[in-house]
Amino acid sequence: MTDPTKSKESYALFRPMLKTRLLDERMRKLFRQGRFKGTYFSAVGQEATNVGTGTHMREGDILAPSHRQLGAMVARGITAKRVMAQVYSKAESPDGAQQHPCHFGDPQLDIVSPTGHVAIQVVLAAGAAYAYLMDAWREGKVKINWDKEGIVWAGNWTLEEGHEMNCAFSFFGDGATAKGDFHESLNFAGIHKLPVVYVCENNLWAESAHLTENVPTEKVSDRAAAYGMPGITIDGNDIFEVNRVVGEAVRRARRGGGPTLIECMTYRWYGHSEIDPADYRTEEEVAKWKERDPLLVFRATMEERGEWDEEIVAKIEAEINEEIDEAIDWVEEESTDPQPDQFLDVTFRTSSLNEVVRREWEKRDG
Amino acid sequence: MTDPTKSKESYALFRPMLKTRLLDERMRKLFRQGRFKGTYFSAVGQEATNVGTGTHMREGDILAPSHRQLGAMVARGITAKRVMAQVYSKAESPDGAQQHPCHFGDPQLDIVSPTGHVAIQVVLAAGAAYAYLMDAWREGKVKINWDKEGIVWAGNWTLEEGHEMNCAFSFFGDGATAKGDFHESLNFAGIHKLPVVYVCENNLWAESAHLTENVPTEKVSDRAAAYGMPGITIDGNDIFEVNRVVGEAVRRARRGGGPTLIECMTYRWYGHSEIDPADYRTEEEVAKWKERDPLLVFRATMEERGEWDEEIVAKIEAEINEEIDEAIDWVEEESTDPQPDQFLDVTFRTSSLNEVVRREWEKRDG
Amino acid sequence: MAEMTLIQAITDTMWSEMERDEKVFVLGQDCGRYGGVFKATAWKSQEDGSPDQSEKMYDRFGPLRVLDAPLAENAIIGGAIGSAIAGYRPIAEIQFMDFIDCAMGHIVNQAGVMSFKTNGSWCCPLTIRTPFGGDIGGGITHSQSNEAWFCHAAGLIVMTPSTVEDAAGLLRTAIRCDDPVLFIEHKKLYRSVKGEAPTDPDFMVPIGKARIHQSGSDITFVAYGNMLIRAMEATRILQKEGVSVEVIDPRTLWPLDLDTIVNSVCKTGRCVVISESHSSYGFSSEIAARVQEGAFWNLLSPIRMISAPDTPYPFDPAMEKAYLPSVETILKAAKGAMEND
Amino acid sequence: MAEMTLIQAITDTMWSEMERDEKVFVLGQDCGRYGGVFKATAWKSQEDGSPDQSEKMYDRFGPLRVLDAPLAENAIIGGAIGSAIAGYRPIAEIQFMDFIDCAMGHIVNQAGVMSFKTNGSWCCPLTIRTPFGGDIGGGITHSQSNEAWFCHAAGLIVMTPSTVEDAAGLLRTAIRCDDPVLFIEHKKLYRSVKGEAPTDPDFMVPIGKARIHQSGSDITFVAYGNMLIRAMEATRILQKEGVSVEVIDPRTLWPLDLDTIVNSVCKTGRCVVISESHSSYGFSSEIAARVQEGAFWNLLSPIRMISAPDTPYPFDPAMEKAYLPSVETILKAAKGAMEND
Ligand SMILES: Cc1ncc(C[n+]2csc(CCOP(=O)(O)OP(=O)(O)O)c2C)c(N)n1
Ligand SMILES: Cc1ncc(C[n+]2csc(CCOP(=O)(O)OP(=O)(O)O)c2C)c(N)n1
Ligand SMILES: [Mg+2]
Ligand SMILES: [Mg+2]
Repeated sequence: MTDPTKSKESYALFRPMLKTRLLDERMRKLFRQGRFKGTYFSAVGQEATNVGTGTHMREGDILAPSHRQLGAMVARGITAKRVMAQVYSKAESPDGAQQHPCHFGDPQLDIVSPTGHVAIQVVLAAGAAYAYLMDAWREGKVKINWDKEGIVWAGNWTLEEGHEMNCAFSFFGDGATAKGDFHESLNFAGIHKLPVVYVCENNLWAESAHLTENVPTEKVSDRAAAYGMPGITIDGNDIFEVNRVVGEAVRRARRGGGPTLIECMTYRWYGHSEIDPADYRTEEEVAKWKERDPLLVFRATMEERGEWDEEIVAKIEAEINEEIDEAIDWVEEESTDPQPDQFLDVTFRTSSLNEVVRREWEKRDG
Repeated sequence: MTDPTKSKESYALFRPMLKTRLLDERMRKLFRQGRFKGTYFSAVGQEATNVGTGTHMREGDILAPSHRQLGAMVARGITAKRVMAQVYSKAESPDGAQQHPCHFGDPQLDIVSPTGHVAIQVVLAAGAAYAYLMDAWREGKVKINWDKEGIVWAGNWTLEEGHEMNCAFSFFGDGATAKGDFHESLNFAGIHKLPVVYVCENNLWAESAHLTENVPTEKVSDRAAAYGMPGITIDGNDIFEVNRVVGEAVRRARRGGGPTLIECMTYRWYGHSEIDPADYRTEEEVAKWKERDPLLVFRATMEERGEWDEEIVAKIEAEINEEIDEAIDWVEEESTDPQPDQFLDVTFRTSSLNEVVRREWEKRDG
Repeated sequence: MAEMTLIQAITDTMWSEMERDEKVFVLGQDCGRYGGVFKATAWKSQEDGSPDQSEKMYDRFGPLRVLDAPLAENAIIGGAIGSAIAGYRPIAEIQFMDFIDCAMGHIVNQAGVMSFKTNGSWCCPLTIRTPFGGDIGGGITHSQSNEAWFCHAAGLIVMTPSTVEDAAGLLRTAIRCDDPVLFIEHKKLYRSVKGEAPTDPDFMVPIGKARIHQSGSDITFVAYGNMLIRAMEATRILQKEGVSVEVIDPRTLWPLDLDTIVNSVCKTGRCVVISESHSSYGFSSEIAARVQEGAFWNLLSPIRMISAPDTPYPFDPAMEKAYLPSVETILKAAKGAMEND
Repeated sequence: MAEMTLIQAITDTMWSEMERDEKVFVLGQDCGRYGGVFKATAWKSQEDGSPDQSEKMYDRFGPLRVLDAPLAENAIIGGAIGSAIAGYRPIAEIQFMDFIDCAMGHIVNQAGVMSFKTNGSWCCPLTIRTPFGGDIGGGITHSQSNEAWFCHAAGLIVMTPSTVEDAAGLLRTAIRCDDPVLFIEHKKLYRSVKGEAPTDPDFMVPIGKARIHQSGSDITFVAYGNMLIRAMEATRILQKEGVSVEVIDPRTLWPLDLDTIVNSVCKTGRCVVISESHSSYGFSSEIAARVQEGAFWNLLSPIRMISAPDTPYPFDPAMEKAYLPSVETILKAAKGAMEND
């Protein structure tokens, strides 16, 4: 009585979610074993929000994550190898080992790495979305609806029926919503009805700051009213709900219906980063959220539907572990270290400018 | 049948409103005659909002205006002389002629001059309000209400019955609400329930930008929902309404009830500054708003009440004109020019540091 | 080969680049319907070099490509960067350079690091145009010259034109450049500097190549913007007194064309650097430091550094006059240098 | 007279100033319950100089005076300024100096101009504490040294301690100063630098007074923060080779104690400036420019400027090593200077 199509779709959500979890837990372990440097930002507990969103991305859509979006990247298709290369600071890393292991993206997949400034990349997403609107307009798919004096048009345009735009995906935490960048981005997107989906992962904490120290409203989604866009709060640990709600928002955005702010209630199981003991939270709170483990929520739904299949799950798990094991073997044994001076050649696209910085450096240390 | 008390109060509102108007129109004229330099930001049309708010200020309350709040300052007690000294860049100016004629305040009256960066001073108001909360707390008037784990308290405190705090007054335009500073200020004030009143003068335009190009919602006051504070939109040209609504907000703030965002619908009759032809607006729009002249609205109400008294009005007008005439005579004939090098002595309170910059300058030009 | 103002050359260059490449677009406060507070995004020139007021840039290219941006510098710069990584070539206007501090994070830590943080996979073809400088009665926040901040950062090119030809050539280079460029325009020069505009629609001035504004053999002046104009005035006076001055306009402030500057000082043995920004940690110090490094053995006297004081910019006209380096200031410094004191 | 870490001296100084003056308060992200990400606002020291973990600053002074501020740098700095004009003496922490660009407008165009724009009627007794510098594996946005921006501005004092004594003395000066101070703390020095803390609860180090970290006669090194540590390492090596080095820590970066620096170079004739910020328009250039001006006739060779490249800060440990000036870099420069090349 399981609906195989449905089931198949569900496992298509489950696989990246499990991959995210396994990869994440493995990286935590590797970091604690001292096998790579920097620190590690675990996103364990937040997989459903990330994967449920990430699976709606298409080629050409930009993903602007913050520092805890492994799941969205996995859903977008990042490989375990790329991720390992990243945290191990290898030459094969998406950023060539230039950035911090935990601020990453993947240019090959249109994922912009965050620089480290919380909320900055939220603005970038609106800018990309503005570009998508211009794309459609240049293709003649956008009609501007002027007011009768011909002065006002902002946000007042119609997309040709049937046309779909690219969509920008912006992720950020509850804390990030206190930043002016958050405001300027959502305001801009609201004004022009840009195709962007704002996903706030409300995990109740911003480092040691409690939600109430950054957000004066009951819900983060209450902020949407300030931007004339729909705001909704959902169970961020239920991948089916995330997938459905985000899916609707993405469809609306692509079809010219404007942006949406989606607040996903979720939780990070561990510290802000691996060096944070996270002793500002109560044990009860952590325990309560662990019960709402996105993987367990998925399983419960599937069991209810009679679609939970141990065999499929075991197979998926084995495949993922194999990919991860391979990636670790590769990164520890076969990957290459970056050239210590390679950063001198990538600051500019204009190569003569890189030569300027290199010459200065060679004068110093050459 | 007129209630003399009522009438007296009304004229106490009318006087600063008329003074603002007459002073403003006079300065426009003086500028156009080339009698002072820089430019002039007229606030004609916006007097009711300013005066209706400004009359609620008490000593010790900070006023953080933007660039169009002559009326609030007049209500606070700034003299025509001080204002003339300011626009004529005289030594007697509140800023010693250091700042632009049109970015002004008055330290003697706790009015912070805006630096020129739109919305920056909105944040400053929240900071002053936080200081007022600390004042009350240091005096033992504030009780913090912890949650049961003793972790969360933000915004959750009680003021001793009967105690009143100072209140910060923040003014800004519709355009300013697009800035991140606006967000960070209201968010901070919302989190801690700070005693601050935010008055947005929505005059439909930000230089040449139409309201819809800065504000994606129907009303600016819709933004209040994002900060857990009340938001209200009122007729900014009706001084009675402004006075009443702001009064309630100020009382609430002083008594620990937190901040309010008040949107006053109003209009600037002239260009952004005197050098702006303001040809981005329709004549109909300007005409429509001139009909809603705050002075006419006042008169209509008073006539309705049977309290309009030509004699009182004429007397007030004559007194004001006398003050203005005197101020102009004084500024043009008796005031003193600033020392060209005096700016070298006021950058720091620490005098040895001013000596550093002076020595460097003397080496250059001495 | 029409004679036109510097600002007109800026408008014309944007216009021609927008005609050429539909990925080029403009955004900024009041840039659209209003044509910009300085009218830089208003009208292209007609035959005689004056603006053709029959059609605004906004009307020619439409409201999406000449965007009246919100009063939000982070949205303008951050948004422009987002559009750049999505394939566009934004020209973002910051209405006055004084307000650029609002978007500092996006410029330095997003635009400037884009190529670096993608190991060169992506780039950020962003041009930020902004008017800088004083001598126009603007007061504290309409007169600043904060370019040194961006020169002391990574991944940003900083340039400024002081002639009509350079306005066209440098701005075209900036727009076509795949890296972020901060293009600063001196307000005082907008309409006071006039000249023949280049006719070649592909005319470009290379990055990092100074212009020898005038050749000479006794002393080298280094300056840009309004201070270049003052340096030229001082030069004319000195010339009459028999002093031969070489005047160098670096044009790009990062990277600097140190070869040209150092070679000049090696020849003249004396150097005066003039800048209207704050004296500490600015352009004058940078040039002096590099020149002493490169021309040490040829220096006949210490390099003179002339700048504005480390105070905010005053409004009062007499104060403004005292604040800015004057022609007399330059003459005094030059004479000091000539006397080898 | 306990031996303690540099960061402990910072905490102790804040603590003692908060005890002394109830208008002094602290705000910043994670500063309260958490005690700061570096624990600078956590515990005061006990007799032996180690932290007394029985009571946090938050518990001692209460949640209003040790405020867990929102993730909003403009609210932190702008709010602190507002509280300052309402009579308080805020100590605002920016978690990493890299993020200070977010609040640039408030620092430069509100704090820095407060006295000026009120013609001296008001002042802005604000202290901004922020950790800067690299060599801790922080990558692009946890390693920056952007202090030169604030030195190239108006109305701001910039200082940094490199010894425990200076940490206490400078920070107390900053807190008691009526003008805004940017107080930058090198992350690498927090726990690696140890020393005796001054016992005098009013111990202060004057603004604009350099510390001669070591006297010498052949060559002058100028450096602060982690580069001072490296300069001292190089000094020890050179000393063994018979070269006598004078090492100067300017302590205040604006205003600079040029007298001390210039006098030293007049004596030694040679100068190497070492800084870990970007090479262009930074500290090294500033010092070189001023020294050539003041000590021109005594200079035996060009002043050497050593800095980091004009690229973003790389993460990979080998890259980070290549990025920062090393002891070898300093030795090479010193040898060049000694050989009068
Ligand atoms: C502009 C800026 N300020 C401060 C920080 C330091 N910081 C890094 S992450 C973080 C908390 C982020 O909280 P939230 O947005 O809720 O995301 P979460 O970590 O919970 O996923 C802070 C304060 C930063 N990176 N950037
Ligand atoms: C940060 C900043 N950006 C841009 C400007 C230029 N500017 C000055 S006033 C103004 C419009 C302000 O509009 P609004 O807030 O509605 O106030 P109004 O002038 O209508 O009273 C602009 C864009 C500025 N002063 N500061
Ligand atoms: Mg969070
Ligand atoms: Mg307005």
